[in-house]
Amino acid sequence: MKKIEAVIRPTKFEDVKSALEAIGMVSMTVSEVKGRGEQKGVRQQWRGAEYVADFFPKTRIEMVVPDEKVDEVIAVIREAAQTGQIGDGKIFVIPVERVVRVRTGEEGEAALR
Amino acid sequence: MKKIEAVIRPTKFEDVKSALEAIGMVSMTVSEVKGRGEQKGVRQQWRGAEYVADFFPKTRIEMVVPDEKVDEVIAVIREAAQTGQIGDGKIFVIPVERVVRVRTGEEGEAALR
Amino acid sequence: MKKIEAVIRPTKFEDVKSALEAIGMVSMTVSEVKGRGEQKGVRQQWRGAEYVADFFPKTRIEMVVPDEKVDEVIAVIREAAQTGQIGDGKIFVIPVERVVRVRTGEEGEAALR
Amino acid sequence: MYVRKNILALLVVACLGLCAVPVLAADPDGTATLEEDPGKALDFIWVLVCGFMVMFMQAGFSMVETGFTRAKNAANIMMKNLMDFSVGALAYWAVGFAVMYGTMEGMNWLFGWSGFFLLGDAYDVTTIESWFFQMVFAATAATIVSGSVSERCKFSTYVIASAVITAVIYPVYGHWVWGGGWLAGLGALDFAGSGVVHSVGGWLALAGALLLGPRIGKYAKDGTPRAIPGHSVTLGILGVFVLWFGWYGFNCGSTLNADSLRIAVIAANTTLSAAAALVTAMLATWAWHGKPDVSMSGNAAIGGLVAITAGCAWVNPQLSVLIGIVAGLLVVVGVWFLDWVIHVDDPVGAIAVHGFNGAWGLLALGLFADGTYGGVTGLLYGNAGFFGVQALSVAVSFAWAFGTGLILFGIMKAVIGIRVSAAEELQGLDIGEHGMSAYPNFVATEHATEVKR
Amino acid sequence: MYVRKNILALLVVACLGLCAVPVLAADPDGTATLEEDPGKALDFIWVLVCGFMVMFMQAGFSMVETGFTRAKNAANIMMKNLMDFSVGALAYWAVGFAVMYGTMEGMNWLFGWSGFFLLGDAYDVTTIESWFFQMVFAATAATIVSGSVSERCKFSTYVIASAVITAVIYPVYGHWVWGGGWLAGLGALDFAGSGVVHSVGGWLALAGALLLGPRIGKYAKDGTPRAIPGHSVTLGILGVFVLWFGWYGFNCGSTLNADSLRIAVIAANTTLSAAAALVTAMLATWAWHGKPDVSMSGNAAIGGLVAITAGCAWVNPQLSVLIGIVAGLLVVVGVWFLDWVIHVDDPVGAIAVHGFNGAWGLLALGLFADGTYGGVTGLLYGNAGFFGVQALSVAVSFAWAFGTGLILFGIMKAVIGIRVSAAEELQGLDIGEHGMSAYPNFVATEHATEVKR
Amino acid sequence: MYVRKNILALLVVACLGLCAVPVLAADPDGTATLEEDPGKALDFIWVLVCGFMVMFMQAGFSMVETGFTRAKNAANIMMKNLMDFSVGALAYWAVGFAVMYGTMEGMNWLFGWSGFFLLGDAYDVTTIESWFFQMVFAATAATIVSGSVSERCKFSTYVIASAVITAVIYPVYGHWVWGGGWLAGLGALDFAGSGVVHSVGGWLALAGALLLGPRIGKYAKDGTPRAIPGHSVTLGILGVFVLWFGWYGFNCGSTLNADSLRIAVIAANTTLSAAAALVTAMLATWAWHGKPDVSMSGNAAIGGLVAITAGCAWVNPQLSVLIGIVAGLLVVVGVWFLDWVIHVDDPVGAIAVHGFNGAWGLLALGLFADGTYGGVTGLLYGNAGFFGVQALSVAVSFAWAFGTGLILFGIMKAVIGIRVSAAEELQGLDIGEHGMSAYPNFVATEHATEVKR
Ligand SMILES: Nc1ncnc2c1ncn2[C@@H]1O[C@H](COP(=O)(O)OP(=O)(O)O)[C@@H](O)[C@H]1O
Ligand SMILES: Nc1ncnc2c1ncn2[C@@H]1O[C@H](COP(=O)(O)OP(=O)(O)O)[C@@H](O)[C@H]1O
Ligand SMILES: Nc1ncnc2c1ncn2[C@@H]1O[C@H](COP(=O)(O)OP(=O)(O)O)[C@@H](O)[C@H]1O
Repeated sequence: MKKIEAVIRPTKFEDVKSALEAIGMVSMTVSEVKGRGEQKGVRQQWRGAEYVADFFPKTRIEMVVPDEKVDEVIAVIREAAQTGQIGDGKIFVIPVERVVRVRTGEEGEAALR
Repeated sequence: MKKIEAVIRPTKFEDVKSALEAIGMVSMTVSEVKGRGEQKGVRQQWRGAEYVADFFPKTRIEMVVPDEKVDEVIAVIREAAQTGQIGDGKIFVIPVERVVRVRTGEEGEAALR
Repeated sequence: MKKIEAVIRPTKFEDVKSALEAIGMVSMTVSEVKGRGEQKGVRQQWRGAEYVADFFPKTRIEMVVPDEKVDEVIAVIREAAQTGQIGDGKIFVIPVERVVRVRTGEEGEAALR
Repeated sequence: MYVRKNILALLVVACLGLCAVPVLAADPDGTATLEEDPGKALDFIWVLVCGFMVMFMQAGFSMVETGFTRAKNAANIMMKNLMDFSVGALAYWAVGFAVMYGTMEGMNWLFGWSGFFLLGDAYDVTTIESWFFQMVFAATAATIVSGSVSERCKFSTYVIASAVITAVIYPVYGHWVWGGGWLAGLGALDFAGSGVVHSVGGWLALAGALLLGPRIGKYAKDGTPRAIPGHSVTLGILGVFVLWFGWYGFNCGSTLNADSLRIAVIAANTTLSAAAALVTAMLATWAWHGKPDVSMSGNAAIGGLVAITAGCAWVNPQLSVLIGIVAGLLVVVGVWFLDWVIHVDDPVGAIAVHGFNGAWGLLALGLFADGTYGGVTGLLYGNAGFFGVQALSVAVSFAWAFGTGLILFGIMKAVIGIRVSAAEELQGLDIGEHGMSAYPNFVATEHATEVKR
Repeated sequence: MYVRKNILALLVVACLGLCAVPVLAADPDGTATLEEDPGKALDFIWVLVCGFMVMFMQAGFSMVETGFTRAKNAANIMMKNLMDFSVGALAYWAVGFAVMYGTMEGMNWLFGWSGFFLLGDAYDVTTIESWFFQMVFAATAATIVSGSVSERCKFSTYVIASAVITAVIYPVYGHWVWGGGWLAGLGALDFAGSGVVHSVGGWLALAGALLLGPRIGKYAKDGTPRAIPGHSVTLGILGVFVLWFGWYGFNCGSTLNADSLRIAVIAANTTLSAAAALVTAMLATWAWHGKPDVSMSGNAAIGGLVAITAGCAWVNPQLSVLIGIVAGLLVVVGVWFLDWVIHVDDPVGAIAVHGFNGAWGLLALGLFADGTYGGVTGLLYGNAGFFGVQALSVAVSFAWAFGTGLILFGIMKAVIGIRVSAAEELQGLDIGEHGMSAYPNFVATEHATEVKR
Repeated sequence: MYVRKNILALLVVACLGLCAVPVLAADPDGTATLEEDPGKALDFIWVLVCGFMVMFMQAGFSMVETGFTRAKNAANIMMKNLMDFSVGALAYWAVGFAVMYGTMEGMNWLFGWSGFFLLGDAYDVTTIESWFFQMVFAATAATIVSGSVSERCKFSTYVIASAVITAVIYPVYGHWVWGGGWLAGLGALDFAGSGVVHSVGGWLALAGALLLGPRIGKYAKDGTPRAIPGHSVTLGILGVFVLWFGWYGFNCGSTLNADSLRIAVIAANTTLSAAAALVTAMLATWAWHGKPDVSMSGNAAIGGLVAITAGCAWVNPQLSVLIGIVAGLLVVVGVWFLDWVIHVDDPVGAIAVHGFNGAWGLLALGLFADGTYGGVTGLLYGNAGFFGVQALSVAVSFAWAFGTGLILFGIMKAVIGIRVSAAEELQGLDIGEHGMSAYPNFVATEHATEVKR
């Protein structure tokens, strides 16, 4: 099993969510993060002092999926989250050794859905 | 060492915390996330338009623990976080290669507590 | 590639950011978390009832970096984030199997910057 | 749902019925009244402007209540405050005013019984001016209860409670003191309502909080209270300022006409009591807990306002400061007492602020009235009898309001239930009662707290 | 930038020019006026205090608007509200007042043309008192539009719209009804401005919302509206309380002098209509959607206030309740109608609240005036002709305000554009229009929502 | 702790002592006063209602201050505002009023010395009416300082500063101008307090900010100021609206009686100056930084209000617009000047808004008074001497307030310290000074900012 961590634009979240639903991937954990990469900051101002808010709000989606689903999920996220502009985000794949469902105690892939 | 990521109900957080304290596991990092799995959304409404807030607030606990503690910690979290209702959450175990304590530079298990 | 997860004091975030910039590490994802370890809680009060807010606000920096950068990044973070007081935080290193840039589809180290 | 539709239908029918009534009235346009006494123009303006300010206190109450409770109940609290003012206004229009200020041959010592729906003779500028000013007071009494039952009381239950309080419970005691009832006959006084409005509201709040029981997580197994911090100290203190502002209308407007210059003294006394209470609570919590407590100080200011309300016209500035000092201590000690000793969970301190200080206000008037205005003299200036009557009034207000409160909430508890489910309470009443979140654009958290050991 | 500097320069030059004007005036210090009629002192105080309260409604409008929209646009909304009051005051000073209350030989049925910049004869206490009270009304009409165009309208465009509305569009219709124009000649009445202020504002809001189109994401592909919850129900309802408070100034102050005791009835009617509207909407949404809707109930209270505004002095309390009940339903149904049927995206409900209920208020006056004050009698009491004139006034206000609104926003759309870019809208107007965030210390999120299927 | 208990004990003893005092009084119930002059009823109502509105400005100040600073200090700021009003009221009751409006044989040109604690002859409706109105002004002067010292000043220090300012510093200069002191003797005027209240407050704020030094992180090593955005622009602008509303009481009520119809002109001037200042700052920041700046525009509106305060009764509408335009520029340039040139860290702009514009207001009166009211004529209309006196008054207010401010904060710095520890400042004063968080239910973040390079 792998954990797929996708850091995407908040405005693309709805699209990604729907696209993943369409391939039956519903389970996920989402959090609000700030990030930066190549994307340059937004110039903001406060009382005449300009400043660069060099971190952008991003939405992070974390999904633990069976190994064989990884490629498909990545492809789907990429397609839905892409705008072609700098700042579209990254997808990381991280190994997961165990999964336990709190409610039932099921382990492994059975616990995933 | 492993990182245990438990996504649980916010209302169960106090219980889980106490249960972990009871077995001497105090150190952890906690964040507020939203998640969905099998749990169906809550119907909400705004000015007559009903909508389903299909993500639920969840609390994520992350603890890096020595390998031999993993089973115990998982068992304790499960017991404390379980309600038996859909939405109780998941526990993921992820390998951790190094741990460094910022203050002292200690590494490995010494850095954990 | 590794993911470096550093949980640091929020007040040290600016310093760490600048220090990492200085060695050319700009890309990162940041989130607000609460944590506890050895650090004892702050006593707070509300209407006469004292309580211990036993979790402290922390800032978590996540950076995925090529293997050969890990030591340098850790050293830089440590130096910038350290105050010598309990509560300085921890750095965890976690294996990453794949990285994909959403915008271009590039994979691996090419996707990192 | 069925019941609701019926209520709606009834309301509509009732109103249409009322329209059919031919226009019977005393002096609805005011020309005759004004001719008789041209000074009425100034009276009306004074009383109405003060009444507007009292109405605005509803905003203050809602801010204090929502600020000092958790974010997950914020929308419910705002809705309760909107609703209790509205239901209160309608109930006081339909029934409450008739009970409080109406007359009834022979039974007038007990309650009034004329002027329902402001119909007939009550369609008169003087009567309606009085209705307006009294209505905003009635709604104040009702809204006090909201605070002590918050974060766990069913919304439907609270709707009914608001209606009953403004239609019956508040007007009856009000009639006794202000409407020519038996307490007034004995000589009991209450200038602007420490007793009539605030202690009645406070004792009702006590009854409600008692029957509801504490919020989940409020008390540890051994009974130690846990802190449940409010979600916006900023809005809570904004509410204190709004209340303080509105209180000038509350106290000064209670002259009910414009021909007394004593209003200046009333304004000064009101200020000094609140200020003294705040400073006292600030220093007391500083000394006691090591740091000046913000929400307690804010509460204390309101407590100081409550305490001066009965005597504001009859005491002097220096005694107002003293009244305020006691009020401040009473809030600090009262909140502690309710929380730590008798374990009544009152999220925003309504009982200590309005109940305890309402009673203190009645007594303080009996003690300190200095005889310079209207010949009212208290114990300190030699009039022990008056103090006795005031003490009786305190006891009566407690017996009446706490008693009827227990009955009201008791019946509702037995019949329809007064408390939301534990699951709903944990999730927050915004979702459970209204299907919404107050702050959907902010990431929420709940303080992880543990009690001091 | 070039244009802006020019505007600035022009403003400066204009002002300096004005200073050079020798002091010509009627009675700028008021001694003569007061000598003639000592009762003026009370009149002035009454009208000014009421005017202050109306000004404070700006705070209420800004809270309702910002509370019921998303956090990412909160600073922009506050700025719009600050700006429209300021620009409105200046435009009404420069031009609007002259058009509305000035006179013009022969053309007076259409508009006025004297008193620009309050110069010359207009430098007179009576004229300026009137200007002040009318100015706060004009600014109210302008700010109504803000709500319906929010979260997508360019700031620069909105600045221009505010100026044009307060300088021309509002004053012209105002002149017809209040300034001695042709509608007044026909006998049309509007006590405090259901039509003049609110329906004009509401129809302008409709024109703006229509030409702007809905916010991104508001409608699914099949046209089903999606919920876009507001970011702070707490502040939104605070705004409702502030508006309700200010409304007493709006309605009661519209006597324009202090010698009518009917103000008590006005205050009562205002309260009862709002309360009835709120309770109606609460019950209606409860029955309809299963839970009482907080933001809709808050809107309904404002709707009830709008509806009673035209008739507040001429109807009686029981009919005020009826007017409020209808107003409450009108808000619930109106919001639904705009959203689900004709797909006009009005984020805060301005059109239903001010447009629909403004029209209803004019009609209700024509129906229900009971003849007890000023001899004004409606259809229910046998005066069909008056009802006809009121219906005409409704039609005229719609034609004028919606028509000029379409022209105004239409021209701007063609020439400079009225809508921010999609990217800016998604990111929020705070960043795009003002380069800032309203809440930099809180972690933001956007509700993940999907429509009920 | 020991000290605190002593203070408490002293307060209690003092108050008990005061009660023992036999009731000596002039006309405490007002009957005689009213008989002599029945017009007093209206005077009292006018002045008190205006005073209530001025009191409500405290809510506005607290909202502006908290909105424009960081969330981690929000509770501390609310507490400071509650406290400074309360301590101010008590100090002004005990001492300040006696110094400002008392009389002292021979030394009256310097300060007054009678009427302490409103005892004896001061227990009189006319005196107490005056006390009330003056007390809310004194508290305003005190609260201005709060803004400039926020986010780093020790709470205990600020308590002392509030007491000293309202007991001594403010009353002395006030006596010179309004209490029959030497500046009044020279002919210096200040209608509602641009100088007496605002510039005194502003210069004290400057002294405080200077001695405290900038907040950690405010200036880069090379001195470039960094942006520290406020945590709620929404609440900040709400505060601006509240202030604007209250300001009508501030300016119009300063007639101190109800027999001048000029109040209409005052209200109009107040509006126009604020509106012009806001629009000017909006356009200026738009031109300068590319986008209209929200918080600066809000500040500018307050600046416009400050600037018109001295001359509001004596200038005409068109010159009020001019005064406002200059005020708007002065805020924009003043904030920049303090921040970029002399590096004084004033988180909410109190110095530019109240100090600079207070001075400008005094000068503007000397320039523009048009002679239509009370015969006051400025330089533009030929009276150079009066302008000279006003300029002197500006200098004196600066010397007095800045001088005593340096002494006050200087002594405290030496003796007890005025600044919290760096660790506390970084963590936030809510935790450090009050052991709490203002927003425990929201996930907090701090903007990662870097200065433009
Ligand atoms: N090496 C990294 N480690 C962790 N997060 C990263 C890394 N690189 C990028 N990110 C995250 O991805 C987001 C988008 O990256 P960015 O480089 O701006 O876009 P793009 O991938 O289109 O070039 C960043 O805001 C950050 O949150
Ligand atoms: N595959 C997954 N990847 C990441 N997070 C998950 C996954 N499945 C579940 N979660 C998290 O666990 C939470 C609870 O899961 P859910 O399926 O609703 O409950 P249960 O495990 O009781 O069936 C979700 O809200 C989500 O945050
Ligand atoms: N075992 C752990 N697993 C996850 N997070 C941890 C762990 N230990 C510490 N942390 C995080 O690091 C932060 C600092 O740790 P703490 O022990 O207080 O400081 P120090 O490392 O200086 O002793 C904690 O607040 C918590 O967020």
